[in-house]
Amino acid sequence: MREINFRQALGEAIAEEMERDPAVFIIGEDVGKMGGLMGEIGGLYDKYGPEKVRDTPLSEAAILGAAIGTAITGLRPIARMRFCDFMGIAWDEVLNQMTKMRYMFGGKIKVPLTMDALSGAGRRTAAQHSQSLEGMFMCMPGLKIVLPSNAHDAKGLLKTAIRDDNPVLFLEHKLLMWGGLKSEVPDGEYTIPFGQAEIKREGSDVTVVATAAMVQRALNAAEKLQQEKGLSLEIVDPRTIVPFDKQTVLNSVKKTGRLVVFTEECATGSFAGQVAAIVADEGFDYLDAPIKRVNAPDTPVPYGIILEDFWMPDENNLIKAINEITV
Amino acid sequence: MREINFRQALGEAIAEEMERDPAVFIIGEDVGKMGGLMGEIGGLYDKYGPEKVRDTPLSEAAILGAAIGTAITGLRPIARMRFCDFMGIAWDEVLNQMTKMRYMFGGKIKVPLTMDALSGAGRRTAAQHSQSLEGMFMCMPGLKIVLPSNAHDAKGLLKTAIRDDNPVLFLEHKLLMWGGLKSEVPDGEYTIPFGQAEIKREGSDVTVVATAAMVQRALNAAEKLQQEKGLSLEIVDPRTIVPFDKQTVLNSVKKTGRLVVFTEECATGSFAGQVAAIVADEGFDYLDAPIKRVNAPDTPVPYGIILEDFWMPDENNLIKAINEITV
Amino acid sequence: MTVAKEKLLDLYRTIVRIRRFEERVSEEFAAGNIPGSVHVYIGEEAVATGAIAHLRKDDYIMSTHRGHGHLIAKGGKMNLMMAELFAKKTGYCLGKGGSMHIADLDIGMLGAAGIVGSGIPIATGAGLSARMRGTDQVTICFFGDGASNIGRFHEGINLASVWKLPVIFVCENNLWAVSVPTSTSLAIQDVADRGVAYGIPGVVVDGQDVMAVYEAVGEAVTRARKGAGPTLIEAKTYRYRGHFEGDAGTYRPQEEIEKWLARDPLNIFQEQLIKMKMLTEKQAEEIDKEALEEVAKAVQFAKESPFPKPEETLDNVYA
Amino acid sequence: MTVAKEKLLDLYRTIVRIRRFEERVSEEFAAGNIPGSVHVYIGEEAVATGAIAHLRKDDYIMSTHRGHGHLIAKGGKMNLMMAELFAKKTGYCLGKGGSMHIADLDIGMLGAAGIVGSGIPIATGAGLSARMRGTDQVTICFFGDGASNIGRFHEGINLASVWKLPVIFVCENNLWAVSVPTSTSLAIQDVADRGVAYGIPGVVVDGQDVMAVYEAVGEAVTRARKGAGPTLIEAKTYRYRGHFEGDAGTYRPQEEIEKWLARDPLNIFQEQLIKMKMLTEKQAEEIDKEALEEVAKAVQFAKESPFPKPEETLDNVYA
Ligand SMILES: Cc1ncc(C[n+]2csc(CCOP(=O)(O)OP(=O)(O)O)c2C)c(N)n1
Ligand SMILES: Cc1ncc(C[n+]2csc(CCOP(=O)(O)OP(=O)(O)O)c2C)c(N)n1
Ligand SMILES: [Mg+2]
Ligand SMILES: [Mg+2]
Repeated sequence: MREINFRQALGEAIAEEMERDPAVFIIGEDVGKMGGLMGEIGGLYDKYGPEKVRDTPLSEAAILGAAIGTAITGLRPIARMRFCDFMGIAWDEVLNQMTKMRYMFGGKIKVPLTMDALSGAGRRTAAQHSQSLEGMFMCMPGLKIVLPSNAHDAKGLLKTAIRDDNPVLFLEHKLLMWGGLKSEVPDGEYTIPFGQAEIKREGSDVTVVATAAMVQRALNAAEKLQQEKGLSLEIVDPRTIVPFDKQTVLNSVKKTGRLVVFTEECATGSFAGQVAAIVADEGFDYLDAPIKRVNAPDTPVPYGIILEDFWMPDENNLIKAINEITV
Repeated sequence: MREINFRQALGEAIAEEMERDPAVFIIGEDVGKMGGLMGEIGGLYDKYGPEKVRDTPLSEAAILGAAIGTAITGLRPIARMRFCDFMGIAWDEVLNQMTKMRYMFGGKIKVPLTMDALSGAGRRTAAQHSQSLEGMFMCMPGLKIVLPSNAHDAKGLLKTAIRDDNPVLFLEHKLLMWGGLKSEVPDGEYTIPFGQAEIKREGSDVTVVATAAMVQRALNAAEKLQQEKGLSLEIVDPRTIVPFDKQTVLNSVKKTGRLVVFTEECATGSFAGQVAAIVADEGFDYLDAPIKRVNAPDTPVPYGIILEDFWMPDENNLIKAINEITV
Repeated sequence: MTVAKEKLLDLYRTIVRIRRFEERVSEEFAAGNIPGSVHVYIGEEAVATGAIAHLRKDDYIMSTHRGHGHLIAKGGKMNLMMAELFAKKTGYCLGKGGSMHIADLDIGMLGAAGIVGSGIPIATGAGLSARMRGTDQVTICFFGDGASNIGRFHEGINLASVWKLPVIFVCENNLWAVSVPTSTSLAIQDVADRGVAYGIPGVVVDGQDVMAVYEAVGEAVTRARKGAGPTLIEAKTYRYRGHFEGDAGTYRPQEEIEKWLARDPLNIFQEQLIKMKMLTEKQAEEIDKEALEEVAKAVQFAKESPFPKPEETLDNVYA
Repeated sequence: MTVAKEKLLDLYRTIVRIRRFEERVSEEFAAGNIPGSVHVYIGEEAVATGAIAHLRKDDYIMSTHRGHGHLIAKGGKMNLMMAELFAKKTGYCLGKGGSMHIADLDIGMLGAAGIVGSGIPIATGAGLSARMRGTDQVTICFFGDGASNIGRFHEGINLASVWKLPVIFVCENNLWAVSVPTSTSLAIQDVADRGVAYGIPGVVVDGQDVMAVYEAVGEAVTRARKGAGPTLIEAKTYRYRGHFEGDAGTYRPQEEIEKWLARDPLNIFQEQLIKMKMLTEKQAEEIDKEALEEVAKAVQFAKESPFPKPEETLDNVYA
């Protein structure tokens, strides 16, 4: 099968959906001639022109507000927000508008709007360009949140996002966007449904729920622990955190009796905490050990290699946590 | 001892702190002649005039941005944000500015800034004026969050907030602000330190962690269960959720073996989930039963009495959860 | 400007209907039949009436927290509105939205707004949508003087302007944002002057005069429909009651209130029409009676309608 | 306007120092010594140089993501800057902030800004603070043409205007916000015209000409210091390099780049001073040499400085 990287996956998904459905268009900063910060949607401007690939003034509230206005009147915008950190500028559009309109208006409206944004640390871009905000976005009923961990999933999930009739936030981890790692993808069209976790590695001793860039790190740790200790990790990747496929996680914990949630977020207010809380209730009887969360510390993301590497959760942090519950 | 209600507590705390420290001032909409939405700071405008009780144009980003600018240059603003829902307009000021400046600038700056805002449902004001957003604010390291449950605590905690050298969000639940319930308070000055939970009722069978308006409902349920079933609930009120006094909760769970977290938030992304996650890790060995969370459903807050009452967690929801883990 | 008699009577009917609806809302609120908070439009009716008169059913409007008048003028149904205010299942939003959150997509009403100013960029998006779908629909976006100070005013109008979108931004300047007067929240006399910042026309109009509003918005609609871009119109008006029902509004000077009461938009329009011999006193009475009946029926409908079932709370989050 | 020779030489030293610092930053970035992303100020140096020349040490400036020049002009230390860029413990922010987040409260530099436009309302607050503390400090707030389209531009300047605060808003219009030209992001020629929306003066100035900037900002500073309120100044300028180091900037037309290269602010100022006989070529060479030495020392300092310890990640969240 052919192989593509994360960036290509993104570009292909958007290109295919624009081809398929004339209602789909792109709005955001530097989406035109520049083709996105890394040229990831290069070519679309040449193909569709400035009417459908719309470079905007620097005004995130206007971008999302306008996207909402088009979504409720028959179009399907893809609003490219660049760094998810910038969405603070347009928070009300997400918090109080797109996610609440359908409910407030008694279900008589739909808001088919996809937002994509870079997320996560690892590029040394410090506190205002490195956050993982999924835990914060998760607090808004009405929003679906996609957090892919590889190119294959990214493509299939982004296509599903664009076809969804609800607001969807698609987060692209920087290490995946800049990293060259490739996945096999089918030549033809495929989509991946929301709310279906994937078991990235089967195992029997400990369940590790991991997201985005942490999935690869979890796989690395699993390999290491298998070889060094004969310990068998099961790695579960939720892929969408809203909706969240809790059943796959519960089934896994039922089998392993142990859970570590491994995400790149500040510990407080994290998706990881949410997973732990669910299992501490609905999976309590399966548990043989405390539920561990391996996250970043409750600090802004620091600049520089040394501090940021310390800040980011990694294989060692994960292994340490696993050791604590498997001795 | 004399008794005051929540609104008076708020007014007294601000008045006393303005009297004590000339650097303290008020900025926000309708803080002047109107004295706040409910006249809760009435009198201060007459006393201090428009220089220190500053009515602003309708522009929340400017209010918080300006407050930050004064805070880093020697003043101690109290920014009155009215409904916490409106803070989406000024989210970046909270998310990326006030809470990150000290860290980004290597500790060489301080941001002594208090924000207060109404929170919670119960006033039939629908989706955009009724949210409990503490779970969302909790995701920002650098912010302290106060969530008082009665007038006595409110006064002491607000004074501590104003004296704190960090950004503090002080949330006023509407049912407390509009409710007439009074607390005994000392005549003289008192403050309440952050990060100290208070056990509002001692008990031995089940620990209930409750916040804000849910504390009174928990106390009601405790009374009922005591009388009807001889069940003894211990009600723990964290009072500040950042910093969070986890030790008091863990100690309580150690005693009772059972935990229910009872807060008025959408279940997903809640402070309640965070508490559950902490106990599922650090208090795992104390637990005799699944950790229950009693929260609102994952929907926007609906309008009207019937739907909103269904949406808000209440004594019955709590009792039901307790029954599930005490049969 | 000459306007056909039937059109003028339509406008008159609209202004009367808004006034009577709002008066009744105020009463029903006081009687405890409407929960939550309600902002009535009394005193400002000429703006919605004159502006929306130019729109087709498929054109859009974006409303505010003070939105009943806009909806009525656009063709909204009073019974569904009143039922919504009463939190009944038969209301526009199944009783889930209330006064600040009514929308009616079927007639192009894109929603009221509990967050001040939130509608401005969304209206820009509606304009963009019309352009991209190749229709000649226009959008009128209403907002207050208070909203003209919020960031989204700037972002939303700038975007509409650089893309020359068919949106008319109508600022209802009633001199107050709750207790804060425009004299302390803007350093300029006219919000309309802000059009300069976006290279679009800024027009000041007497918001108590239906005909004046009609004329000014007419030009802007023509401009928008032919693709020449947005206009910023400022209607100088006044709210006759407190900011919300229950607000005594004591922060406002009595002389100011009286001055504006003397320029009641309903009286002004009635006098104009009578003078123009387009309306007789008898006709006026009939129109008033019809409006009162329509309102009474709406209240009856609301009262007799069932409440939603508690579990309906859980519906309608996702499509 | 006559300016003392020593002052002119100071300004010349400043513009040279900024240029040489930025050139070196660009090299060090290319060499892999500076992580993250860096936006250099080459081509725009006349703006910071001419504007900040009016400020006292206790006056404030608010900077941007393209902030090195502002900091140097305000008296920032190159070695602490370079160490910060190198992510060293000896840097301005202990290596925690990097290029986009340097502040130096001791000299009134309130911070760079990773979020475009975030500094505008904060600068308004600094102005408010000066007023409330009874000082005559002024604040200069820098931002780009891109930032002039963001909501906080509107909110922040409006507030400064209604309160007549001592803040000078300096828009560095370099014609581009990354790949988006002002011609598609504003429907007006001059950002300065936006002053109309706030009832404050709006002034356009040649941002390649130190003396022109000096003169325009001088008036605004005088106005601010005497309590007459804010001014909006637009300096027309150009960035000579890509948006960030590593951006080839291919979206910009070559003729445009060449046109602006021909108006290099450093050359222009040098020629002016030589013509005015305030500077000799020899002096110019010396100043250049000194600047290069200062930069070299800063790099050496940065290179020799220790990195922070990993655990220091956990410090400095709360006071
Ligand atoms: C963003 C935001 N800030 C504050 C409020 C509270 N609020 C509701 S209406 C209002 C005043 C609005 O003034 P204006 O825009 O002039 O409209 P008017 O009420 O005068 O019609 C305020 C401050 C809000 N709903 N949203
Ligand atoms: C709120 C926000 N949106 C987008 C960005 C990404 N970004 C960084 S700089 C920039 C362009 C800024 O343009 P301008 O204000 O003109 O400053 P210049 O870079 O030209 O000096 C953009 C879009 C950001 N940092 N913050
Ligand atoms: Mg108003
Ligand atoms: Mg620029």
